[in-house]
Amino acid sequence: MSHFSLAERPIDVAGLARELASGAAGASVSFEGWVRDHNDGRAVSRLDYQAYAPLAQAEGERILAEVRARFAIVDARCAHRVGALAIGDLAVWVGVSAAHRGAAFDACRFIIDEVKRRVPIWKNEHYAEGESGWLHPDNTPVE
Amino acid sequence: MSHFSLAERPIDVAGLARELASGAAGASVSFEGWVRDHNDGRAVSRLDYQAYAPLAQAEGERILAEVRARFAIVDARCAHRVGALAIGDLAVWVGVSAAHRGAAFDACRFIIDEVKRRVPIWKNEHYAEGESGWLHPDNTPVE
Amino acid sequence: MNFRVLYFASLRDQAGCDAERVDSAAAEASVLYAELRARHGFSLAQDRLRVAINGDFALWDHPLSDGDEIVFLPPVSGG
Amino acid sequence: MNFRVLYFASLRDQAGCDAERVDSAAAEASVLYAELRARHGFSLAQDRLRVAINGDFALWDHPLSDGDEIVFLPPVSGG
Repeated sequence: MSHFSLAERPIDVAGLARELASGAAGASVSFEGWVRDHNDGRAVSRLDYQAYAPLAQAEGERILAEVRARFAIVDARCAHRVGALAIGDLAVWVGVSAAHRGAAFDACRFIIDEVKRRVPIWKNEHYAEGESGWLHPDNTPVE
Repeated sequence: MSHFSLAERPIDVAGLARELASGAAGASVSFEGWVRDHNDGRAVSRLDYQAYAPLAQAEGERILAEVRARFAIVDARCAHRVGALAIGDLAVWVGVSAAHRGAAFDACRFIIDEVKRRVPIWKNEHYAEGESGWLHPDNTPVE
Repeated sequence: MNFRVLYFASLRDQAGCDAERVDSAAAEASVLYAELRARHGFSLAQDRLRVAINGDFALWDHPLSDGDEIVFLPPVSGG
Repeated sequence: MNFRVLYFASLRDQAGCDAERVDSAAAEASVLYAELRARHGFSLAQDRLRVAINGDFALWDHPLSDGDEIVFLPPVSGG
């Protein structure tokens, strides 16, 4: 079963959450990353995500395998949109189920941190004043 | 607007999540606490939550006010079920929206930790072998 | 004085009721709990409990008034 | 040797294409990037990039083979 997915259409959060449900899991933590209407003081109108899909998929699966080995969790999923997104769209979703909440919080944060740091996906913001720019991991522009 | 709620019926997660959506929020973290099929090595068949409702409501709102003062978040909600629940039922839901993910994770964890520590709600587990017992905050039985 | 006392969790089971009216000369919640513990055989010692008076948390030596609603709160276990 | 090179993000904008076939004698990815940077005017220095060869991350001094698919990866910004 795939634990990480690149989505060209809206992420099926309900479907992913159902995959995580388990009688053994008492806790679930999820993270949603939405397209914000501003970044670094500039008004954002929309954005595009590009991905190097085969490596993004492989690296995403590696992160999800690492998290299952490192934390006492039941299961985890992550999905990341690619393509054109509008303000308020869901860009990335992470869900983790566990017997206890501490591991669920830690594992969820580990996944989103590692995905942002390692998975070859790039965000191109389009600004209200008409420009656009590729961003660094810390959301500052690439010069 | 109420930020904390006691729910006698299934928690309306979609409705609460909609209240958190905002163009200014780039991150949302949510916690779900489900009824597990076991605790402390015993098979659980179902459970009941009792609440001292007026104080639970007031203390829940105080926690939500504290979290908005302490963390750089946009908004937060928490709902807790009372009454009879079955295995797999959603017992508690916490959602936090923020501009950045660090504050969203920290605030969500603060809320569930404080709710479990401070809000006058009691869990009575019914075990598969027919007994039942009131639990401590650490899920060990009250002697 | 007359108090309304509410019970939850193991105190409710041991008292055999959700709530009762209590006539007592207890001037403080700690004295009232000692009286009710003796009457109902509550297993929880006072230092395991918190007390709420008229809907908010209170200190054990808070002076009681006629008509107060008093709740002895066992260790909570929500979530 | 002939390589297939894929471009993403600012490299794609500056190259003006998603991918191209490149004939080069470059024995390592670092040499190939220097050649392509000179040709396309890429603003990102090599130390800002990672490189992937045939679908997985690789070291810059990994020996190239004819037919390799090579991707220069700008700093990522998913999430």
